Formats: sequence, C-alpha cells, structure tokens
Amino acid sequence: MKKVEAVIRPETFQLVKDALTIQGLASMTVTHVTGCGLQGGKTEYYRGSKYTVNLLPKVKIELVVQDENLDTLVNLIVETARTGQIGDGKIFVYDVQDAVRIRTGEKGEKAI
Amino acid sequence: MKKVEAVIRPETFQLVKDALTIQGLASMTVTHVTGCGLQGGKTEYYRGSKYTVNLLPKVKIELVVQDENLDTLVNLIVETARTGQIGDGKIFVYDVQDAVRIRTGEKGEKAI
Amino acid sequence: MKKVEAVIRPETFQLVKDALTIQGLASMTVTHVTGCGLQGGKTEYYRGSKYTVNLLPKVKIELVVQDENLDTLVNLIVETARTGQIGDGKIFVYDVQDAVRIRTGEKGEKAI
Amino acid sequence: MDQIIIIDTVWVLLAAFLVFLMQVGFAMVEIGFTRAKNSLNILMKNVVDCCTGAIVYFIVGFAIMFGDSIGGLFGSSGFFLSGAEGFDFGVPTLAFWVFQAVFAATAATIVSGAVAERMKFSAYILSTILMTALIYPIVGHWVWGGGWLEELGFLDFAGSTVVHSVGAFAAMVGAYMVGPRIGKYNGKGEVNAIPGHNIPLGGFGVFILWFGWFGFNGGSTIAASDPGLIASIIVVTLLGAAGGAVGSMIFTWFRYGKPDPSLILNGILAGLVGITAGADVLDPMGSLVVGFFAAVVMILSVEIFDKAIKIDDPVGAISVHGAAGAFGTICVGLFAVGDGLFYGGGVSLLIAQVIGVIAVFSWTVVTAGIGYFIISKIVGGIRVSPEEEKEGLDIGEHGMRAYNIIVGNKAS
Amino acid sequence: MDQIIIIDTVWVLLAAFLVFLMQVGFAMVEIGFTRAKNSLNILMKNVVDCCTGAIVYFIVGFAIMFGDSIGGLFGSSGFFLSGAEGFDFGVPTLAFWVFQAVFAATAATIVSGAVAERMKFSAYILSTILMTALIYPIVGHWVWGGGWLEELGFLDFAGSTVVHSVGAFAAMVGAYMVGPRIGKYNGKGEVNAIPGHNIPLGGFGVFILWFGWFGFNGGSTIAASDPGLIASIIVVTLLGAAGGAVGSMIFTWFRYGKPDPSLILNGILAGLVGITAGADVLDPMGSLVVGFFAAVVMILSVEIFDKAIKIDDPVGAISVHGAAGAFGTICVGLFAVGDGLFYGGGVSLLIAQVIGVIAVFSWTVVTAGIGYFIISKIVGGIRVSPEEEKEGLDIGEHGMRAYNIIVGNKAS
Amino acid sequence: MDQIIIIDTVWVLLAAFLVFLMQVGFAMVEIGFTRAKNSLNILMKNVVDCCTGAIVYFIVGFAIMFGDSIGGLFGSSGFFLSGAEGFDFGVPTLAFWVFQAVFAATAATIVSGAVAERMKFSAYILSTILMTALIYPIVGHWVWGGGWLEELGFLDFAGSTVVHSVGAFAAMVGAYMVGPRIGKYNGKGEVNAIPGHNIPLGGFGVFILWFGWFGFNGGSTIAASDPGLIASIIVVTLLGAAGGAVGSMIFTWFRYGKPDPSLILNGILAGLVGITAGADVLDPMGSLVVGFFAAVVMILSVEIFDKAIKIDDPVGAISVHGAAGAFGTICVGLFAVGDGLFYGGGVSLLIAQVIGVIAVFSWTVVTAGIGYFIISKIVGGIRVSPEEEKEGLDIGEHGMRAYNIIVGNKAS
Ligand SMILES: Nc1ncnc2c1ncn2[C@@H]1O[C@H](COP(=O)(O)OP(=O)(O)O)[C@@H](O)[C@H]1O
Ligand SMILES: Nc1ncnc2c1ncn2[C@@H]1O[C@H](COP(=O)(O)OP(=O)(O)O)[C@@H](O)[C@H]1O
Ligand SMILES: Nc1ncnc2c1ncn2[C@@H]1O[C@H](COP(=O)(O)OP(=O)(O)O)[C@@H](O)[C@H]1O
Repeated sequence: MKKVEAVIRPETFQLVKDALTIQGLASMTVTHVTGCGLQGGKTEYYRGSKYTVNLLPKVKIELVVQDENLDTLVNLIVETARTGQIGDGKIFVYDVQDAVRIRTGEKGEKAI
Repeated sequence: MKKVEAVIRPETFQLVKDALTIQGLASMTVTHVTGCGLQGGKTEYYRGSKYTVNLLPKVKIELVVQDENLDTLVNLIVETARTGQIGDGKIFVYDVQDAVRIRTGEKGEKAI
Repeated sequence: MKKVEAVIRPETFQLVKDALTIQGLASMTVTHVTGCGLQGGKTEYYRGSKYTVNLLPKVKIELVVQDENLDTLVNLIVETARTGQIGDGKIFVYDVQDAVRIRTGEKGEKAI
Repeated sequence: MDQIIIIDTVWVLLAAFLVFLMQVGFAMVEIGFTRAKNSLNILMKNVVDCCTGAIVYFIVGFAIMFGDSIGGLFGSSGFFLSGAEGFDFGVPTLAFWVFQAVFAATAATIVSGAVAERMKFSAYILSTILMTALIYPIVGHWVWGGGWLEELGFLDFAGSTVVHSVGAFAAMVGAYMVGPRIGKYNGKGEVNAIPGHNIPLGGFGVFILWFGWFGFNGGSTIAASDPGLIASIIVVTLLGAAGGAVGSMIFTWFRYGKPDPSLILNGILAGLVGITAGADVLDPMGSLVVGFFAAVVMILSVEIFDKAIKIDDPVGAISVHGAAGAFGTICVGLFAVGDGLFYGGGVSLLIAQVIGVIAVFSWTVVTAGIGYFIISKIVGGIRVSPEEEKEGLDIGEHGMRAYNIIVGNKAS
Repeated sequence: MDQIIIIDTVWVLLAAFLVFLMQVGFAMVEIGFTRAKNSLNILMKNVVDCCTGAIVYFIVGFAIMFGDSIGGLFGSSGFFLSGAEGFDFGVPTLAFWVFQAVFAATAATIVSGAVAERMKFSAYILSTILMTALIYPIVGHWVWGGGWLEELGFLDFAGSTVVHSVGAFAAMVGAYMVGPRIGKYNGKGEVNAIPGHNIPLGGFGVFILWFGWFGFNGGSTIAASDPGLIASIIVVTLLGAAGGAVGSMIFTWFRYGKPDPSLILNGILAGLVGITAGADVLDPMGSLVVGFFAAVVMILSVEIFDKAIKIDDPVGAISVHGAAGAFGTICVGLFAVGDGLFYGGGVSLLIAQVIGVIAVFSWTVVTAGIGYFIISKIVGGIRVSPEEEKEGLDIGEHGMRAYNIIVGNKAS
Repeated sequence: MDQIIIIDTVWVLLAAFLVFLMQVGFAMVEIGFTRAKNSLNILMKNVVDCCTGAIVYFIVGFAIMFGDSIGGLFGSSGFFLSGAEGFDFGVPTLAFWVFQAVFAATAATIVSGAVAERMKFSAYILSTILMTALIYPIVGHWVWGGGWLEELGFLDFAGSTVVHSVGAFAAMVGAYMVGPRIGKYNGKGEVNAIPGHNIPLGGFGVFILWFGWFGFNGGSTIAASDPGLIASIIVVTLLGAAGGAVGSMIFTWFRYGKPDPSLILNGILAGLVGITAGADVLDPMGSLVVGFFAAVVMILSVEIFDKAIKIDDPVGAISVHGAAGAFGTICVGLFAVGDGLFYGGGVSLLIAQVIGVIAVFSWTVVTAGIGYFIISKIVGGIRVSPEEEKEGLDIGEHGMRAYNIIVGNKAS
C-alpha cells in the first residue's frame, strides 16, 4: 500500500476530485494548508505597506491506495492539477505499513 | 517507531482521547480535516437546490509511538471510535525513521 | 528523499521559516494543528468553571528534502524553535518513495 | 394636545424599533456563546420566536394582557386587535400594540438561549406560542393590565419581572426538562466547560441589547411628555449597565484571578435587567449600586445553577434575566426614591415586591412545566436524538451548515 | 404649525438614519451568502454604491426625480440641490433629500448581491452611477415626482416597485449579462449549490434590514403628523415580515422536508418587500396574508431563476426584491382597504398597478441592458477573468484578503 | 414652549443612543483590524472604557467640563451631578449629561485601537479614567463649557478636535510609549504588515460608526427646534463620509494600484471626522471637498506614522481621528459659509482654528505623557510581557479564547 500526498491549488481541487471519482479512487482525506515552494509568494498591500504573502493557500489530498493503482493515481493528479504556472504543487509518495477500517476492524489491503 | 494516523468522526474524538490518556498514550497531533470514503456524502438542500456534501468533517489524529505500543494503540482506537456505521474512519500505520524532541534535542525512542 | 515533519509553537514559526529561507530550504507545507504531549494543557476559566485546554495550538511544517540536507534541516529547526520550555514540539523523519512536480511532471530528486 | 400625541407616538414607535433590534442582539449572544454546529438552529429559533410571537400576540396575547379584566386575572377583549377603537393608551392603540408586541417577543426569546443546542425546533415553536399567547400575557395583565398585582402596589416599571423573569423562569423549566447537553457533566458530575465558539460576537450582541434597552426602558413611559422623567430613565439605564460591568469585572477578577469576558458581558445585561423594574424611581447612585450587585448575584447564580442545581444554561439566561430580575424587582422596595426602604419609605413596597416575584415565579414555573409536558407528548419528546445533538442541530433540523468552506459539493 | 414641521423633520431624519443602516444589512446578507474569497469585494461594492450613489444623487438624480416635470417623464431642476428654496415637501428640502438619497442608495445596492463574485469592481461602480443618476430617478419621477404613473393612479407607497423592483430588474439584467459563476452549473446544466460561507451573518443582516425597514416605510409619509397612520404602517411592517417568515418556514418544510434557514431569511425580506407598496393601505390581516404569499412567490421564483431561466443570483436578490416586489405592488389592487378588489373597490386600481409594474419592468430592463452594454465597452468586459474569479475577487480587485491567520508575511 | 423642550429632549436622547452605539462600531473595527488572539482583550477594553468612562464622567468629568468656570480653564461644580437644577442647557440636565457622557466615552475609546495588542488591561483602565476625568473634560471646558478657546472664537461644532483629536493625540502618546508590536518592524526598520483577521467585520463597524455619527453631529445642536439646521447637518454628515470614501478609493487606486479596502473604510471615518467640526457651517459642496481631502490627509498620515515616525497604530486611530480631525478643524476657517476664508470671511477664524488645534495638541500630549508615566509606575510597566504578547492577550489577560472549536476540553 502507498500513500499519495498531493499539495495542489484550491482552484484545481474540484477537477482532481471529479477525475478520481470517475476512476473509482475517491477515498481521500483533505486538508486546507498553506505552502511555499518555487512560487515566491504574492506581493500585497495592507494599509499602504507592501508585503509578501509567502504562504499561499493550498489543498492537501491524502489517498492510500494499493500498489497497482499508484501510477494511475499519480498520473491522473498530474494531468488534472496542472496549469503550467509555478505553484501547481507537488505529489509525494510514501510507503504504508498497515491500514485498518475502524468500522469492521479489517486490516491490510481490504481496509483501503 | 511507528506513526499511527487515524481519521475518525469528530463525535468520537473525545472518547478516543480519553481512552488514550488512560493508557498513557496521550501525545498526539490533531487536525481538522474533511474526507470521503465509502460514505457517499450527505444530501443537503441549499436554497431549493439539492446537493451532496461529499466531504464530511473528520478529525485526524497522529501519534508516533514505540513499536511495542502499536497494537494496543490501534486496538484502542478501533474499539473507541467504532459506531458500526459507514464513516467511522480508517487507521494508517507508517514507519518513522527518527524523532527529535526540540526542547532537549534528544533523538530516537527517547524523544517520543 | 526524506520528509521532515516538525510540530512547533506558533510563536517560533516565523524564526524557523526565516532560518530555512536563508539556508535555501524554503519549500514547505504548513498546517495549523493542535496537539498535546508532555505539556499538560492549560487551565482556563469559562463562566466560572475551571477547565483544561488539553490541545494547544501548534504549527506543523512538512518539508521534503534530499537525504544530504536532512541533518542541516533538523538541526536548524531544533536551534530556532527551541525555547527550553515544555511544549517546544517534536520533529519526525520519514522516508519518501517518490516525488513529482505537477507543473512539469518531473519525478524524484529533481522534483523537490 | 394633539401635538403631544404626535410626539408621544414618535417616541413610542422609535422605542419599539430599538426593542425590536434586541432580537438580533439575543441571536448574537446566543450564537456566540454556543458551538458552531448549532448556530443556524439558534438563529432560526430567534427568527421564529419573534415572528410567531408577533402573530400570536396579535391574535390572542394582547387581548389577554390588556382586554377587559376578568377579576384582575386576565383580559378578555381585543382579539385580532378588534375593537381597537375602544382602548385608550394615550397613543394610538396600534402604536401601543407594536411596543407591547416586541416586549412579548423579548420574553419569548429569552428561553431559546437556555435550551440551546438540544431542544427540538418544533418543540421550541410550540413553547413560543404558549409564552406569547398565555404565560407572558397573564403576568402582564396582573402587573400592567389592571390586574391584582397592580392593585397590590407591586411596581415593575419596564419589566424586570414581567418580561425578563417570566422568560427566565420558563427557560429554567425548559432547560431542566430537556436536560443538560451531552458532555456538560462528566461521570462524577463535574462541570465540563463548553466554551462558545465566538465570544466577540456575543459582545457585539450585548452592546446591541444595551442600545435596545434605551428603548425598552425609555419607551415604557408610553409618552415623551415628561422630558425630565425620560432623561432620568436613560441615565439610570446607562449607569445601571455600567455598574453591572464594573461589578462583574471586579468580582470575577477577585474570584477567578482574571476579569472574565463572558461574565462581564453577562454582567452588563444583569445590570440592565436589575435596574429595569425601577428605572423610573431610581436615582443615578441607586442605579449604580443596583446594577453592580445585580451582576454579582448573577455570577453567583451561574455558579449555583452550573454546579449545584445542575441545570445546563449555555448562555446564562436564567441567571441574567431571572436571578438579576428578581433581585432588581426586590431592590425597588429598597432603592425607590420616596417609597424605598433605604430612602425612608417603609417596608410596604418591599413586601409588595416580594409577593409579586413569588407569584410570578409560581405561575410561570407551573404553567411552563405543564406546557412542556404537553408539548413533549405532541412532538414525541422535546429533545433531539443524541446522534443529532452530536452532529449538531443545524444538519439535523435544517439540513444546512452555518459556515462553509466550499470544496467538493456536487449537484445531485 | 411650526412645531409640526419640527416633529416631521425629526421623524423623517430618524427614518433616513434607519434606511441608511440597511446598507450594512445588505452587506452582511451578501457577504454571508457568498464565498469567503469575495467578501472584501462585496463589502467595497456596498460601500461604493452608497457613497457614489449619494454624490450622484446630489448632483443629478434628485433633480431628475423631483425637479420640474417635463411631460410627466422626468424632472429638470434642482441639480446640485440648487434652487432648494423653491421646493416644498413639507419638511426642509435638505431633510427630504437625505431621505430620498438613502432610498436611491438602497435601489443601487440591490444589484450588488445578484452580480456578486464575478462582476468587475469598475463595471459595478459605473452601473451604480447609472442607477442613481438615471434609471431609478426616472421611475421615481413617474410615481412620486408628479409623473404619468402617479397621474394614472398607480400606488406604490414606499417603493416595492420604485425601489426594490427597479433594483431587482436591473440586477436581473446584470446577472444575466455577466453570466453564472464558474461551477454553478455542471455540464448537464444541473445546479451545483454554492453555499454561502457565513449564514448567521446573513441572518444578522436580515434583522438589521427589518429594523431599517421601519424607517423605510414609516418615514415614507414624510410626516409624523398623523400618528394613527404611522402606527398602522409600523404594524403592517412588523406583521408582513412575520407573515413572510412563517410562510417560507411552512412552505420549505413541506417542499424540502426541513425548514430552510436561508430561504426563511429571504422570506422575511420578501414579506417586507411585499407589504411596502401598500404599507399605508393594508390592514393587519391583509399584511399577514400578503407577507405570507410574497415569501412563497419568492421561493418559487428562486427555483425558476436557478433551474429554468438559469440566471445565477447568489443571494436571491431578483426573487426577493423583484418577484415579491411585483407581487406586492399588484396586491395593493387586491388588499387595499377601500380601493382593493377584495375590499370592494373594483378593478381599476388593480389595472393601474399591473400597468405600473409592466412599465417599470420594461424601462428598467431596456435601460439597464443598454447601460451594461456600454459599460462593458468602456471597461473591456464586465466580468473578471476566470483565474481571478477562481482565486477570488478580493485578491484580484483589491490585493487583500478578508480573513487572515497570520504566519509568514514579510516586509518587501 | 414646553413642547419644544419635549421635542428637543427626544432628539437629544435619540442622538445619544446613536452615539452610544458607536461603541460597538469601534469594537468591531478594532477587533477586525487586529489579530484573533487579542480579540477578547480589545472587546473588554471597549466595554470597560465605556462603562468606567460613564461612571467617572458622572463623578468628576462633567463637573470639570460644564461646572462654574475657574478663569476659563476648568469647571468646578456639579460633581456626582449634584446641583443639576442649577444648570440650564435648554433640555433637562440629565438628558444633556447622557449626550455628553457618550461623547466622553467616545474620546476614551479611540485610544484602545492605537495601543491594541500590547497594552496591559490594568494600564488601559487607568488611562481611561484619566481621559474621562481630566484630559477630555478640560478641553471640553475650553471649547464648549465657556472656556478661553470659546472666547477666542474657536469653532468646533461637534468635536473634530474636542473629541476625536483629543482621543487621537492621547492615543499617539500611548502608542509611542508602549512601543510597536513585536514583529511590526524588522531588523532594518522596515514595516512588516500585520493584517487584521477579519476586515469585513471592520467594515460593518464603519457603517455602524457612520450611523452613530448622524446622532453625533445631529444631536450636537442640543435642539431640534431649527429643522433646517439639523437637516443641513445630516446632509453634511452623509456627503462628508461619501467624499472620504471616494477620496480614499481614488487616492489608493492611483498610489497602490488597487482600491485598498482597509483604507477606504478608514477614509469614510476620516471624512466624518473631517466635517464634524464644521457640520453646522459647511454647505454640501464644502463637505464633499473637506471629506475628500480629509481622507487623503489620513492616508498620508498613516504612511508617515508607519514608515517615518514609526509609531505602531494597528487601526490607524491617530491618523483617522487626529490628522483628519486637525485638518477638518482648520478647514472650518476656510470653508465655513460666511466666516471661512474661501467664502469671503477673512483669516481671523482660520487663525483661531489653528491656535485651538495647537493648544489642544499641547495640552493632550503633555498630560497624556505624564499620565502614562505615572500609570506605568503604578502597574509596573504599561506593556504586557513578550511571551504574553506572542501568545495573545486573550489568554494572558483573561484566560479565555475568543474563538473556539471544541475538542478535548476537560473539567479540572
Ligand atoms: N519540498 C517540499 N516539501 C513540502 N512541500 C512542498 C515542497 N515543495 C513544494 N511543496 C508544496 O507545494 C506547493 C507548490 O510548490 P511550488 O514550488 O510553488 O510549485 P511548483 O511545483 O509549480 O514549482 C507549495 O506551496 C508547498 O505547499
Ligand atoms: N484510502 C483512503 N485514503 C485516505 N483517506 C481515507 C481513505 N479511506 C478512507 N479515508 C478517510 O476515512 C474517512 C472515513 O472513511 P469511510 O470509507 O467513509 O468509512 P468506513 O471506513 O466506515 O467505510 C473518510 O472520510 C476519509 O477521510
Ligand atoms: N508522540 C507524538 N506523536 C505525535 N505528536 C506529538 C507527539 N509528541 C508530541 N507531539 C506534538 O508535539 C507538541 C509538543 O509536545 P510536548 O510534549 O508538549 O513538548 P516537549 O517536546 O517540549 O515536551 C504536542 O502538542 C504534539 O502536537
């Protein structure tokens, strides 16, 4: 089992979610986060003072999937979340040692 | 060291936390998240339009524990967070390579 | 690649971020979380009833870095986030299997 | 002659507008002092008590309160405002009615705070009808409609007892019968504080209530023609509230080590409730003193209800409107310039005040108790299910959330 | 004599203050019912329509509305309030002007809700100028300034049509021309609900609007000298809104299975808009009925605009102010005590009312359509870019966020 | 005769209610423009300055302001409102007192915004006492109580200087002595913007302040008996604010590339402060111009205080109430119909205005400076500890949080 963690633009979230639902990969946990990367932040004004908002709003999606679904998933996210502008975000992949479905107590792949 | 990540119902959080505290496993980080899984979302009305709230509020608890505590912890969460209805949530287990207590600089198991 | 996850005090976040920026390690994802550890919580009053706020506000920073930067990063965080009081927080290190830059589709170390 | 009626009408109507605005003050306080998952339900309760209340008071309540008295117990004419010509309140009957209608809505709305976060919406609507059709108008008749308490010499100028205590006593019964919120008391019976989700909102509500109170007390003369009197009433209203704020600030600072914002806000309201009964007979110094101690009484009452009696009252409505209201009503017997005990007036007024408070308490508790019992039979229990309570009444009762960050909703 | 003018002036000015306060009510409703990323932009639209509106109405609008009539079509004197001495409105011209200016601002601000979350700030400012300089004053002249509709016997006491419908019809054109928000309709044309981010805030706004409405209707007499009349108007205003609340509660409870908070809030407003045209000629019972059905009409209209006509109106401005406004105006022909059809008055008033609604609809739709077309040419399209819309207009138009949790900002 | 007093009293009292409501407007602006962790503390400061202020003004302030004059410098009779019979203000003394008391509270509350997020609660309370007992009443005596500036011909109708500038100058001293917030300036002395956590809330506050301002200026006649005058004052109040909004919109649009919401909101207030001194002598055009430029002056002042003088003023109180207040006061010498320089009145009024501003500035800065120094000795420094400041004053001063999402609290 792998965990795919994608940090994407809030604007593209709906597209990504729809695409995943169609592929039957719709189990996910979503968090509102802020982040910075290459995207240098945005210069805004507040009461006459220029300042940089370094941390821009992003949406983090976490999906735990079976190994064989990993590539489909990653590709799907890359395709739907890309705008080509700096700030599109990143995907990170981690190994998952175990999963448990609380309702049934099932473990492992069955639990996903 | 293992990291246990449990996504549970907000309503059951207090029970889980109390149970963990009694077992002396009360070090944790808590995040308000939203998620969807088997639970299809809820149909609500807004101004006469039906719609599905796909992402329901959940609470994510992260606990890093020593390997020997893993099973106790997982079982405890399963027991206390279960209502038997779809939407009870999932537990995921990851491997942790290292831990550091910032206050003292201690590393490894001592730091948890 | 490693993922460094640091749970720190909100007050120290700015210092940490500045230090990381100077070292060129400024790509990160930030989440507002609450947590408890050794820090027993704070006793507050609400309408004449004493109660303990067990979960105190913390900031979680996640940074995925190349293996060679791991130690610098961890040390930097420990140095800048430490106040010496209980509640300074923890750093956890995980292994990352892959990373993808959504904008370009680049994978692996290049994507960080 | 004519022109005085015009001025009086303008004054009474403007005062009624201010009293009306108190509805949003109540909504803000109650929403701010409770949890986010119940905000819409509380808002709806406030909307519905004021709207249903106005209609019910139009149909029934006003007639029972101000109609021809049957033995000093209740009125019996003027249903649907019919025969409005026959009445003489100085100002046009419709102007007088508007002022009274917003008072009735105030009495009704006090209940919603105490039963918040667990009472069914349907049960609450029925209880509002009961309040504005019967419980409140009867008391109103006794004291302001030519009834037996008025005969007795009982004084309650703008309604510390008639409005606030009636609301609070009914709220007490409701909160008792619906039971405490899940999680309010732990296994050992200790209090688990359940902090409100937006205390500053509660603070804005308190300021708006205070603003409305100038109309509440000022308009209760139903005339502007004695400018010295209305000016004095406003001074009392300003200083009584100030006394309540300072009283609660000092008292909580000593008692809990820090000045407690939520109780200071309640303290302002307690000060206002306290001076309302005697707003026309207190002098500035008296209003400061009554306001100050009304706040102290309220804080002790909050503790007693929370820890000893264990009636769960999320916003402190019982203590603010009931305890401080009874205290203030009795204080009229002590501080009234002229007739008060401390001002050389003997004890006869004081005795009348005590009798009045006891009578209103008994009436309200009994009728509200019977009322909630019947309502419970009608709607199948006055409390929502534990599942609904945990998830929040906004979803359970209204299928909607108060606050939304929108990602991932879909047409269906 | 003299003193009556003083009282009248005090009444009109205070009424104007209340109408002014409706601006913040509108801002709260519109911000609460939309998404957090556009809150500042909506706030700024409300600020600017009321400020620019007042200035434009001072320079041009008032003269066109109340100046010497050219053929019953438009006024022609009093630009910059010059020649104010020549006018006679009972109260001082400046007092009358203030009351009219806040009315003009109300008509203008109705638009902002319907076009929220996507119209350019610059386009909105220009549309506000058009509204307060021309579209609204012309209609005002027809009905209140001695124009042809007034001659015809068309009755619109406080502006169900003149103010609310004009605002709503212009809003409809604006919302149509700017198009629906991204994501409001999916590929199949189904509605994706986009819930507002803070419904309780919308509720507070509704209460404040209701409060302001007492001034809106009460002050429209431009005199306090008939105390029976103003009292009756206020009763109608209270009961009409209550009827709207109850109507929408019952109707949504049946139709959607639960009492819908956002539509109940709109229902109060629909009730108020509904009784505004006949506030001086309705009796209490009539106001309850008109308010009740105005809310039902509004809810059906919301569904029709959302699902059939597919004009995206985030706050329901078109249905609340337009549908309920037209309904209420026509109801005057049915429910007016004396002249209404149901009160034995024949159909002549009813016919005048229908003609008036049609005339105002036609005028407003055509001029607003041409207006937005020209504005679009001037500012290069009235809609922000899709990128800006997705990110939110707060950043795009103002470079600032409404809500901030502050970590990590740096001087630069 | 009699009846005029009734009307005047009604007007003054209603105006006082509106001024009172400004307290919640201030609270909203200050809370909205600062960080969430200090919201309760700011709320409490606003509650306490208005409550303590009213009491102190009752005990001491009023006597110093309006008592028998000692050499044109300060009053000396009427402590505890004793001897109220002896005064003659046209309306009953208590009505006059209420109006003056809410003015005093306004002057006091201006300070809280500038020292927000770092001044100790106890120090703030003491500073409020000083303001309402001494600093403000003395200036009030000079200008409105028969003092030397009134003799000199200095005009400040409703208090641009007496109320707003006095508050602002004291705020400036307080903000200077307490120092900038941690993180406001980086090592190089550059400004780190610290955005407020809820700008729309600030916007609602501004609307409510504007609403209250109609009472602030309108009631300052202490009479309604000249309806033409009060109508004119209200027009000036409406257009001055509108001018301020448009001025700040245009100026920020040019200067920063986008219309800045927070400065437009401040611009409305600056416009209002600007026209307050001359509300009775400006014509509509003059009020537009003064409002417009008062906003520009305010924006430049914000920049200067932020970047050059480096006094940290989170909400811009110094610039809004001080800079725009001084500007507006001097403008009376230019724009007053009749006596103003631009209206052919010569320079004598202008000179009196400048002298007045300088005198009030000197008095306020010196006494406030001494005052804060003494207060600092009493409470051991006027600033909270850096730890407390970082964690937020809500926890440090009150042991409570403003906003709560409730998971995991336990009885203890
Ligand atoms: N090394 C990293 N570790 C953690 N999060 C990262 C990392 N790099 C990027 N992110 C997250 O991805 C978001 C987008 O990254 P950015 O570099 O701005 O875009 P792009 O990938 O298009 O260059 C950031 O805001 C941050 O939340
Ligand atoms: N594969 C997954 N990856 C990430 N999060 C998941 C996954 N499956 C479930 N979740 C989280 O667990 C929550 C509950 O899951 P759900 O499937 O609805 O319940 P149940 O486990 O009872 O069937 C979801 O809302 C989501 O936050
Ligand atoms: N074992 C753990 N698992 C997850 N989070 C933890 C763990 N231990 C500590 N934390 C996080 O670190 C924060 C600070 O920890 P705490 O023990 O209070 O401080 P210290 O490390 O100084 O003793 C906690 O609030 C919690 O969010």
